[in-house]
Amino acid sequence: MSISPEIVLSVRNLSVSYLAKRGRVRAVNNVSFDLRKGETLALIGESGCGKSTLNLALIRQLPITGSIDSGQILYTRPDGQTVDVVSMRKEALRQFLWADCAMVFQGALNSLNPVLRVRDLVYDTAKAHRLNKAEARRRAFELFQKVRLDPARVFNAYPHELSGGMRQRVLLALALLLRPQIVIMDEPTTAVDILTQRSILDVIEQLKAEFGFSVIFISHDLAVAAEIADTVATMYAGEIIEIGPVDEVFYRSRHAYSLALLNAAPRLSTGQEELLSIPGSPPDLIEPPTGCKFHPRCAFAVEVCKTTPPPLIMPEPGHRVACHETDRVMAHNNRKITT
Amino acid sequence: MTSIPTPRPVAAAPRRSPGQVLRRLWDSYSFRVLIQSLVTIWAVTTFTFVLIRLMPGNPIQIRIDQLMNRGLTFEEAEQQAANLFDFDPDAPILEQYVDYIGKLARGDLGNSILGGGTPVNSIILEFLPWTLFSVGLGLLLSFLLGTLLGVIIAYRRGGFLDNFITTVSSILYGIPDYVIALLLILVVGVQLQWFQVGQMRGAYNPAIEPGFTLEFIASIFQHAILPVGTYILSTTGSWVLAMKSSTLSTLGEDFITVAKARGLSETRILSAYVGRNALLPLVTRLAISIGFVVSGSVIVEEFFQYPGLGRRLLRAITERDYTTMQGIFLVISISVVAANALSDLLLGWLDPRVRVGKGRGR
Amino acid sequence: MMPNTTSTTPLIELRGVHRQFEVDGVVLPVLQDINLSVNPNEIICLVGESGCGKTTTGKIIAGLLGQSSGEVLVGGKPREQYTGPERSVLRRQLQIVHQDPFASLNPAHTIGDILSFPLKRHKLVKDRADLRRRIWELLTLVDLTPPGDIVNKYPHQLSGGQRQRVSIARALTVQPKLIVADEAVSMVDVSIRVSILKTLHRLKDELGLAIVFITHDLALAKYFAWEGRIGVMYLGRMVEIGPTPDMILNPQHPYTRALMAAVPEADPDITRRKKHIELRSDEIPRLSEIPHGCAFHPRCPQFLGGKCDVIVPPLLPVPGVTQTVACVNLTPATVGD
Amino acid sequence: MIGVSSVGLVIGLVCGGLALALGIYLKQLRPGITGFIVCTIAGFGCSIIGGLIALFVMAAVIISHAYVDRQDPFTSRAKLEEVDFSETTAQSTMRRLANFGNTVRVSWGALVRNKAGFIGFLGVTFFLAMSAFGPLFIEYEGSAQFSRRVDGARSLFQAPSAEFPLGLDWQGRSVLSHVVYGGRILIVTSIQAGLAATAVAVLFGSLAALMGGWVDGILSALANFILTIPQFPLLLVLASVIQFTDPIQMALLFGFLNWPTLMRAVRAQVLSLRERDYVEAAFALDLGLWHIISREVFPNMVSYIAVNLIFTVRTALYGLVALVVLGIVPLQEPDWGVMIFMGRSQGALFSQEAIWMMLGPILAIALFQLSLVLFSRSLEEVFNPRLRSGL
Repeated sequence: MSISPEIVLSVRNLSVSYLAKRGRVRAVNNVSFDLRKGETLALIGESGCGKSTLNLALIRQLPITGSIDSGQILYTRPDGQTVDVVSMRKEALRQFLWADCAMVFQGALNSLNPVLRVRDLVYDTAKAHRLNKAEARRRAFELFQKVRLDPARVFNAYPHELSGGMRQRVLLALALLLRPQIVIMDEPTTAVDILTQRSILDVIEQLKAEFGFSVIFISHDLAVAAEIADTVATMYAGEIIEIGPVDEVFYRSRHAYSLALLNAAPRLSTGQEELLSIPGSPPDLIEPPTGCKFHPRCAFAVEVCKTTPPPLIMPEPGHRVACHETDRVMAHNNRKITT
Repeated sequence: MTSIPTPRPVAAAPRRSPGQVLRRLWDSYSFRVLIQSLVTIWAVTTFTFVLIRLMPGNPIQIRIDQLMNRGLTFEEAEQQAANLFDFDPDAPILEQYVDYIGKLARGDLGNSILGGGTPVNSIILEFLPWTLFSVGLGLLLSFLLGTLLGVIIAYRRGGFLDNFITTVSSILYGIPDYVIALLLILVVGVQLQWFQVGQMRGAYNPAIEPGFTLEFIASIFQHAILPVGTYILSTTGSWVLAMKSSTLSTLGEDFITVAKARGLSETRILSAYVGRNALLPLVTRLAISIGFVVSGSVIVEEFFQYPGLGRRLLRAITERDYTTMQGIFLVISISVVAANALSDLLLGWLDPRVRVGKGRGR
Repeated sequence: MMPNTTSTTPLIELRGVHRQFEVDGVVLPVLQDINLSVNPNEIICLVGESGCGKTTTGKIIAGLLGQSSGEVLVGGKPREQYTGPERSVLRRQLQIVHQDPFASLNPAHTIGDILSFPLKRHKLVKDRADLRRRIWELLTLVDLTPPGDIVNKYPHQLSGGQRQRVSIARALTVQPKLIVADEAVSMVDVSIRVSILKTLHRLKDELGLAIVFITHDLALAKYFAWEGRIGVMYLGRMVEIGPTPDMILNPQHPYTRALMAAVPEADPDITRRKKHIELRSDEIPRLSEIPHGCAFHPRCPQFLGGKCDVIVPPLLPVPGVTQTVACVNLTPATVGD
Repeated sequence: MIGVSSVGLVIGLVCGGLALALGIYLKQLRPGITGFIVCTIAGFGCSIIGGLIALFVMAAVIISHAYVDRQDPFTSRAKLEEVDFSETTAQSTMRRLANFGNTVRVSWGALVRNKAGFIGFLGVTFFLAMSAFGPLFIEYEGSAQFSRRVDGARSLFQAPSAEFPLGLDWQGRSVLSHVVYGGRILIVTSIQAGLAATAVAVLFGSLAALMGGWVDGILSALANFILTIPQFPLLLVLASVIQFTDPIQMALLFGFLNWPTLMRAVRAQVLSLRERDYVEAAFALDLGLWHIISREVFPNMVSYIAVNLIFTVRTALYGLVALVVLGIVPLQEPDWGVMIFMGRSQGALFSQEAIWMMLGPILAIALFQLSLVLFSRSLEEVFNPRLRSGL
């Protein structure tokens, strides 16, 4: 399979499952997407939709009970060579991680080892990837400055001495230490305050412009996705049910679930608005509903939705959607581009 | 979400600030630990003092009766008994207390009632080293063995090794140490005949001249091996179980996943990320256990006829040698207080979060 | 019953309320000089970042915390003056719904039990049949239908959204006049959130409840309190309060403006065209080191040296707008002292 | 507290009969028969207390079996107007009993599922049953049996044989009889000690946490102080000074020495529970302090308290035996500790026949302690409310 040159990561038919007491949980099901150089892909969905599992699968850090059942994660090195992360051996994987694909987790306090100073975190990372100490220190100082931290103070601090926003920025700087091509961000702004979130979003934007890395941004917050994503993928019950350019998904969403999510999200500056809730609750991933997994909660569901899983179709170039009733959904979308 | 860590109403804890300097000093973690320990030691001292005085029957009277039973006249017995006691039981209690504290402050624990009035200090100096050696060695070895096994089975969770070691640890944890001691005697002493348990008394073979010779050291170890073995068998289980659960909870932390995602080498993750964090709670437990080393295990020392402080305490108790009893008891208590303080300081040193200055957000 | 409860007297009024906590020997002024009144059947949203004191305000309103100084008037009378059965009645009029759906219900009891405790304790039902009918009604009221599916379940058998509804039903057992909803929907999924808010709205209309809605999510506050008021808090003080549409569309205080500008919106076009306000500092000061003068001055883009860092601005009406604002640059009346 | 008597048998049969009758009345024959057996045994072994407790629990279980298909108006899917909510007191009581019985069944299921815990449970039950029913089968031999001396033997010791399964001691008495009778006072005293310590700990811990202020200060300081003094040496000193004669005094002493650990834990637990949202909601609903302690806080601490109760029982048993073995307290036969003490003083350790005199009590102590540990490990699951499902 050939991959067009600007694609850095191509996920093909990835399926991940967990072994639970009641049975096998199909947390990620047949997921495919491409990530281009410099692109920001936002994965949005509610809790339990599989977005965090997908994220852990991408860096092969699933817990013991989880496993990748099938699929490929094709990574294209800067030199053009393509490798499959799924079949990487231990040492190769260790080298791939952080140097090529780094990560910013949510809950920054728990992401930093409480007994080590920030400088030890930097040096550990450098040492694992054969970066010399002086260079690591120089880069760290430079990055701390870029993420608006006082390098001298932060470098020697313990994690608990930093505020939540500062820790999140330390992680961001640490992620860029080895100049990776891909940075996966898992809800990096969820636990922080509005103004801190603003400054982190701005910093991400600025760093992206400077270093040109690609971002996979995982969030349940549609607003943040709307702001920073180039491409948006909506996940439901372990599947990507719609993926496309941000304007396509927000203004011409063709999946009933994407539309329902948008209709449930309040916007600040639009004045009074009517919001619609989605009835029911997320499906059981051990025994998911037949047909389209969203049909029991869907306002557009027809008979075929209960029996047949919808195929993935591509109504526009770059916009793929798995829904039987795309046209009706499309007609109901009353969100217009405000220009 | 407002994050005010465990707020306490101001009214509940009124505190006057006597001065900026004192306040600053009080803020210092080590200083507070030190003061608290001193207060506790004072309380223990007073407690032992009161305990001895509360004992039924006048100890001098009991002693006089004993001496008279040996055929002495009352006057002789009274004279002899009074010489043995450093305190006059008929003096006002406060006076006695001041006298007692004063002597203690000079490091004088008084003289033993029995055995010709040997100073309690020298009794303690004679018996303490053997307890420190045997229990300390046992504690050290069981801690090392237990934490090592704990980490290993936490990493191989659910495997055969995990099930096996966890089961064995639970069993060892459940059985009292004296039962283990008896079983040891029965198995290696009586059945296998590896040791002449019946003939092994004391800490070394009296036929060997004490000195820094191979023979002497071998004898010491030969005599200590069964008590030490008992300590190891009876305490390793709890270290294994504690380390396993501590490691498991550390392994579930986000920073371990992040460390793996950063591509760190396994050894670095194991040492600085898993190991250090998992050991933190155990190190405090270890420090506290060190305090109990001094008291040794009375019963194990008694069973193996090992000349430790615990066994000496038992002798003092059965002989009603009150001053020795009081002295040993005090030393034991002080060592526990000291160990508690040590554990607090150690934790402050190992865990940067404890060192936190006041008023910092968490 | 409570005296003087006409529609003109506020249900509850905070006058110059201060509240401090002592943590490890350091006194933290969590709330300073809060003046706020809640009228019957009104919605007030308290918004602000973590540590701004909104939850503490909510707990003081609900009667779960006392004030360190200042006055809390309920029905026009200081709360401390209520005694005996009157006090109990008063207590029940003010209820709270918590944030965490997994911590707000006791795992040891069934939903039916949880609802029956207050009904039985305060003799709000005649007999057993009445009790059961009432529980059934309450569950229906919070849209947990059919009630028969819920009533004998334990909390762990329900979803997060269902538990929050049970929390609301529990608060309704004692027929409160005011409910403090402390981040009541921030831990449930987007899709469930709206329906819970709609239930709360309906309850407000049907039962004449007043709701104090505490949230950090401005868009949610706007949606929920469009016909009510929003109060913005910063480091223990109210910095601006006013009718929701004006607060959202025409914010006055520099902090409110910064917040409104900083919030991303679920609309790519709007959110990308928003003008952000650069603050002079990204760091929020600790509660133990609240800056002198206006607490916002180290970060405020409109900072005036010698004024903002000296004067603690009182909350005053601003000419020409409906809000009251605590900013010396907007309320000229304060200059001079 | 433990031990068979003819009155106990009558009580047991009456309770069992009631359970059986209930089972037949509700057409639940199998749980009825189970109830009959359990109640009879409990009544026989532990007299009125055991019988009534067993009857109550088994009645609830039998009712819960009968109640499975009963349509409660609560679970109806009909409309409000169509539902008849009236319920007689009898019906309501039955429903509550059924709920309790259901909880018992779920807990029993959890206990059975946990292998190690169930083994521990069986072990504990075995020792309790041995103490209670052993006297039915084995006669206690208190005085020396010189007639049993084997020709040519130097002592009365004997290795196990068909007649004496655990051998004979230095006076030619059956070791088995001493093992069977020797645990009774030990077990009862340790349980009393555990109950005493737990009661004090729960009381002080809750008081300290709920009242705060100086009450908290004094109680916590006291607990910390007692913890500072090494327990076993203190026990030795106190026991030698006070010279106990009555087992209940020993129980109280152990209670006094063992409450601090649990008290601190209870205090911490109550403090954290007090911060829980549902407790705060109960305050807002003005449900009263007693309701909050008994219905909101306590149910969530049961497993915790039970585990600690067992822990204290173990500590007390350890100390009781150790004191006897060291000869600190007066010896009173029959007692496992006395057997070990006599074994040591009679030199039983060093001869093949004599070892059996010690092996019996050693294994009894070890196995009983081990059973307690294993059993306590599973208690958390047994009391976990999350396993419950409403009726």
